[in-house]
Amino acid sequence: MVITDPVYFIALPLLTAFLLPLFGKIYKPLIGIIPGLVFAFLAYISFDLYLNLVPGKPIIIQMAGWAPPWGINLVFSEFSGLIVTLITFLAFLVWVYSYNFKKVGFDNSKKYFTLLMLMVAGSIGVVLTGDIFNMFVFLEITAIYSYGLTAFYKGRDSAEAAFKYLLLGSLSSVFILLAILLLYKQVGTLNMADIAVKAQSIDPKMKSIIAILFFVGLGIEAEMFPMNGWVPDAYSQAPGPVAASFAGMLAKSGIYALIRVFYTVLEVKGVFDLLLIMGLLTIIFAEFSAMRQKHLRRMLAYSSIGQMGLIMVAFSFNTKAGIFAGLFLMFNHAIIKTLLFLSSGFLTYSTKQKKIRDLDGFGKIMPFTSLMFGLGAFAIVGLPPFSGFWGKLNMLVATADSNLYFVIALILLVAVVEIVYYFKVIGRLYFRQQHKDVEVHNPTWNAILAMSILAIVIIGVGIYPDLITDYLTKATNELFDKAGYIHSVLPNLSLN
Amino acid sequence: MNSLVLLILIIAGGALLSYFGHKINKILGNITVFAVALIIPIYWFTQVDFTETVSFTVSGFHMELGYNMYGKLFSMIVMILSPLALIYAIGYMKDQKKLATFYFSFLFSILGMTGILMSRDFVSLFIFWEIMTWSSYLLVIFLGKDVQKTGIKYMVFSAIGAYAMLMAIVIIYKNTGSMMLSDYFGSFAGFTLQTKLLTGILLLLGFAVKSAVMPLHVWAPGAYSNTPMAYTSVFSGALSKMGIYGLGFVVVNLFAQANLEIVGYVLAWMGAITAVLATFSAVFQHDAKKLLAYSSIAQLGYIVTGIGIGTELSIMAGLYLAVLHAAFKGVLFMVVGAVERQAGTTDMNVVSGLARKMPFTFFTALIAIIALAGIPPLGGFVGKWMLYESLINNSNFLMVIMIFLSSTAAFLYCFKFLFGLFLGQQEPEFDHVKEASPVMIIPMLLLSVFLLVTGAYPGIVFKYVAEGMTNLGFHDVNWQMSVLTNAWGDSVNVQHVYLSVVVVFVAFLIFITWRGYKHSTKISTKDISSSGEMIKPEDNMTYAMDFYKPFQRVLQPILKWKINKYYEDFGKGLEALFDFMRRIYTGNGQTYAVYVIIFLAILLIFSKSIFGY
Amino acid sequence: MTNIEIILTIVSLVLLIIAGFFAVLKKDLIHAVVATSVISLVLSLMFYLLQAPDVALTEAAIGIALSTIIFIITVRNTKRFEDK
Amino acid sequence: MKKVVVIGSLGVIVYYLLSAFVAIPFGADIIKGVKEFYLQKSPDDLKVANVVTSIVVNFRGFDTLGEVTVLFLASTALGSILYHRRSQHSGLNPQRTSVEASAIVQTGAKIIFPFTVILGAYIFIHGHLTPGGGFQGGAIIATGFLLMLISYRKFFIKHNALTWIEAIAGSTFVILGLFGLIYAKNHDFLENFLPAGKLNDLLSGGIIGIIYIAVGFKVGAEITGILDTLLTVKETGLDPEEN
Amino acid sequence: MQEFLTYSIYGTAFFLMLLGLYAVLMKKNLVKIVIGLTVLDSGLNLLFVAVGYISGGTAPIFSPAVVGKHVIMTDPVPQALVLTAIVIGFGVTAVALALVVRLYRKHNTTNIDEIKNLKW
Repeated sequence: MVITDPVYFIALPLLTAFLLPLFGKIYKPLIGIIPGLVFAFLAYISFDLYLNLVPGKPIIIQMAGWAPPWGINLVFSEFSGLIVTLITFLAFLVWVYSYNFKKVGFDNSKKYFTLLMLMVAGSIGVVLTGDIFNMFVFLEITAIYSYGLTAFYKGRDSAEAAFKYLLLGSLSSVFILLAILLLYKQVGTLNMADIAVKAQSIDPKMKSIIAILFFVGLGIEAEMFPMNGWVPDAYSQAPGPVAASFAGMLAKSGIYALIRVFYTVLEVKGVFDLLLIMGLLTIIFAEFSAMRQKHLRRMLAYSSIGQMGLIMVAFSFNTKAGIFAGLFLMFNHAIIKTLLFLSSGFLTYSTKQKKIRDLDGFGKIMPFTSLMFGLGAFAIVGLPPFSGFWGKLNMLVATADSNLYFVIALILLVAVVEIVYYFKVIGRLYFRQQHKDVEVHNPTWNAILAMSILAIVIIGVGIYPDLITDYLTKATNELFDKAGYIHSVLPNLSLN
Repeated sequence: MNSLVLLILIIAGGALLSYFGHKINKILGNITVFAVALIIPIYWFTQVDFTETVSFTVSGFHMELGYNMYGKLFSMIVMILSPLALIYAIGYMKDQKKLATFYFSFLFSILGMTGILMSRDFVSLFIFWEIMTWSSYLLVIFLGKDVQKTGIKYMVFSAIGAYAMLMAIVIIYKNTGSMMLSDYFGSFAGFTLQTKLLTGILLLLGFAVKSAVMPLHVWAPGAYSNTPMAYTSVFSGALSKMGIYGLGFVVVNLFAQANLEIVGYVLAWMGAITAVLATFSAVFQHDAKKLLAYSSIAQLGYIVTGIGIGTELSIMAGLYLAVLHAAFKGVLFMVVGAVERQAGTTDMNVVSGLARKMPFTFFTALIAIIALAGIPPLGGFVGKWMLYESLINNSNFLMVIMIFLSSTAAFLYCFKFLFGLFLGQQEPEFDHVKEASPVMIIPMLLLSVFLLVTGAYPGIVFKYVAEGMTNLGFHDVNWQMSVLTNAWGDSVNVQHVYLSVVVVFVAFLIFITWRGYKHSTKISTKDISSSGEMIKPEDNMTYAMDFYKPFQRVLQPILKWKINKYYEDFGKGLEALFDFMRRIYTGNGQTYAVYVIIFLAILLIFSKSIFGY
Repeated sequence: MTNIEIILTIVSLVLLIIAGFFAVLKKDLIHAVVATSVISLVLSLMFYLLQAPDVALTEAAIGIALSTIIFIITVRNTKRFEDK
Repeated sequence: MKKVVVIGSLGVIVYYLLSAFVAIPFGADIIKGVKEFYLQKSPDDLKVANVVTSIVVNFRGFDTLGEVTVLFLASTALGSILYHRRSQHSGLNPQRTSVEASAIVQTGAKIIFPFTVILGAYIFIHGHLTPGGGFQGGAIIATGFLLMLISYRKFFIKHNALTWIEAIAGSTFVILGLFGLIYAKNHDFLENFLPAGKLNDLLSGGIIGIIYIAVGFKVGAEITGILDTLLTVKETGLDPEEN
Repeated sequence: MQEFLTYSIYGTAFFLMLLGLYAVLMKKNLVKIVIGLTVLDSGLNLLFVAVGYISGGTAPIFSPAVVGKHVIMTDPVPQALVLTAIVIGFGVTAVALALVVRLYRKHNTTNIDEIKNLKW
């Protein structure tokens, strides 16, 4: 257990981040290499741990020698392990992609990789932790990471985007803190499993207020409808790989927190109906706004919000089919959106305005990147034989299972809108005359490698989805089995 | 290995090989395409075992592939027409760029169609349907004409259709717990009326989009005419038949057997209206491509009517017409393609008199037009006759009148098409036009021969149609008793009659044409005398100019009513709505914060009703 | 709580409210920053009264000194007065 | 309009939340939970007098690791936000203030500075005994440096030294935690593996004191770094990339 | 008395939060918005500590004077949480102010209404 311990997921990136400046002083290229080694190692141990996980027996790590209700614990279960594996995998790919993304100078790449390490530690921490306040701390880490890296580029409006996110992020943390305080006042503990046990006795009115505070606070992180104004700005202003990490990792940890709180910690009647409504509104507003975007990145960002809304809807059914579909969508969204953002990074690199109409005829001058973008677009709108299709199909089956036919109609209607705006871009990329005087920035070998791996995953899962369905089913069972979670975290509950 | 899986793999592999072949070198690519075009039909006709099935479970959904006779009938259309079109494309697309994408998409759409016809469950049906859709979309926008308008329109309508289908599939899955088509058909009778109608009509909607039934047809004219003609022949000939295939089993297997023939009647009516309106639209087109596109819609209208009526005769007529339509529309689009390639335009106001320059093309066009118009010796006539008879048998006299009107009016555009492109005065600027290359001519000739043969021996087609109809619940269809035979009694060998009529007719036609040319005097179209009016050089006096002007004036009120415009207005309205909706993202960070606060306040106020404590 | 503590608490609360008003409403940003500093100071006292010396010390170090100084640096780098 | 909506919403929120909070009256001891355990175990097992410290560093030490990370992240993010290429300013030293502070201030700062640093060090060394600890001590040390930074134009902090302190202090925290995996009884991260000592002794609490010292150094270095970055911004003028 | 203290202390904490939120939502000046955030945090911190207080309790430190005696102690957990919250708040404030400086340099204004290049 010493070599593969879930604590490494957080300890190692932190240690590396602290020591990275020193490595830079010893030998500059180490700044690029060391994070890659760490990410590769993390990806390795996450796969190793996840594949060897015994069903029903999550790995529980206690901190500082105190058993769960008193100490902080990490839970590497089928569900959290799945997300962690996804995050480490994507983090490694983002590193591969950005190994020499832009010659920004030594000082900046040091900061970039330091922040990336910290973000990976933060988002994994959110997913793994079994303690509600600890979760808040890690959410805050991911948030500050986003503020810092959104404002990474000087020439753009990046500071504006970061400030907007900061404003909403601060409100989010205030509400989460209030909720934690109220919860602590009611149950006297901060451990999620312990809260889940004791929360049954909370006065329902109090519980509903706590739920609302969590809903709003975590909703901001999970890009829920009236609170997602920061998303398009941040996604469009951040550097390409950072936007990819937002979509692939940060949004995942946000939605994970939301799900964990409402599935495991707080059982509140009615919150899922609310989630359904807000999810639908999120989808509608986001996709309709995406339809009219002229900037590629903003379009992708709105589309990303729409996907998050879809995930919320899937989880709002509170059925196994729904969770399964939601997990499938999360997987798809993480992989495909990462590919889209990574490829769009190179597509918009040479255009000044970053507008869609600047991309006319790029299919010819940047064939590989355009192909990757096209593939991602095909996959995200749910065309077979790409992985997006299976997520959508499972999602719809789950919806029908809950007898929500109007939701099916709505989702499909929005899917048509999605098709329109993605296919407009594809039409421009491939079937238009290119503008004159276009600079070409063909991707570097490492970017090609990263994008190809993602593309292979998309096609592989699309042709044979059973590659992942088994794991998703296990994760579904884990999330749905609240008693099992409590029991595995607090094995001697009766003594308590 | 299972022959069905192997077939799919061969087509997919062919697609990849052609893609990479064309990436490497044009000649190598063309050779690959040619080889693939030969291998696929040969494999299908000789090696595929139509009784074989293969099933697998993916992501919890049971999927099964296997032919039935109905699918085999349509598969035959695909397998005959698409390889010919592929070979034609080698010649037609010679000078184009991005051929790798072209052939890749082409073969993938063949893959999609093949898959649809062998799917026994909804998931694989939908997967192949979508593969077909996106590959054909890539071809619709391939030439880069009207990418944003036509392409998006096609994709939107396809998506609406496909998603209607998906919704039906999901509801079916919920009600039966199975994705198999047979389970759906089996348990259909047990559904509530609501579920019956919901699933059935959504499925119909999905299929109706592809077969361009009236209110859903607006994508078709643009898509058919903007696609490279080599593909349009498959597009109109085979791909639209996928819609017919689906309509067939939904209407006949489901609604007719659940005493809901009314749905079929509505569909038949829609088909008839489509036929009439599309025919009239076709008459007034001056672009040959557009003319053929509308004509395709009209023909599909007949077929839909035939299927919708749902009697043995009408379905037989519909399926027979479907097969023939594939052949003659395939030829006609290839003809237009050849003209476009050789003369540079297909505008009938510009080009004319190409018959002498492109004799083979003209010949094939002539055959196809005869078949299309339903002039006796060739097959179109038989199909239409059966359609009339089935309608009359059902006492749908109004519908008969409409179909009759439409097929009479079809003569007008057939005439215009032939004259506009091939007959009449040849302009001096088309002197350089040469006959198309043999690679293009041979597929056209082969298809024309097919038309001639089926004209003489309609039984060749009827045999398979009757076989296919067993899967629609019509067993032991007496296909020998086709209408004409019946009238003349069994003692006459009809085939000989047909054959002699054909020979006489063709000989006469050739004679007339030859004579007509011999005795005519040549004057230029620009050689016009006028009474004092100045004639400007741009005044065009081509034969086809204002061909049916008086008619057009009469029909103006009907034609003015363009459904397309309503869709476009609707689309614009939606865009305006979206623009309005996205105004909530004002760009001011403070406003976003205000949203959060207001949202929180609303939740708190309604906490009681939301959380129900 | 003893009576003196209660009185001190109430005085602190009143001071907090006044300082809060100053911090939010003052147009001169330096004044507003000083008012936040006062809030931290009084808060630190409150924490001490509420038997939380650790928090009081933290608030004193970070709230009174460091926060204030970074605010002042920012105000010097931008504009001193709020626009009308 | 906006004002009315905002104030109305705020009123609603405050009403509901306040009504939730006053449900349990101020000062009432009705929360039963983990705190009893902490109050008992801290002096008995960990031998740490200050329960807050034992919570911060041991029971919830993972939080503190996150917290240190947040500060580190903030200082790095600040660096990336306000980063400007040094090459453009090489040659002339960036200056913080245009005017020197008066001699009185300078002398005062010079005298107070060592005392501030010593006070800070005292606070974090005695973190487990008396109120205060790594954060407070680190912040106080940073205050001392702040004093020097604003009184002397030419007082420059060696970035190299800051980097080293940050790196070593931060990694000490993590490595001590990782040692717990090997040497401690339960093989847990951040678990104490040193002898606990006697309550209220300076050398008690095992690794808690050491971690708090590391935290103190790290926090001090990071806050000093933040202040230095913010102060150096002044006078470098508009970045050419900005517009 | 207890009721009075309950309302006054919680009320004051909430009033500070309200003032902070008001500044965040209504004030146009960027620095003022950040000031609002710190005031908001101050109110929250006060609330945390107030919730942890227990009447008659001493600070949770087992100094030699209280060892061995039975004493009531205030709840140490919210205090530990507040420590974290204060430090995080400081970090966020620093980042926010750095962003304000950047925004001022780019737009030459600190009015948030004039900084909306990114919209819709």
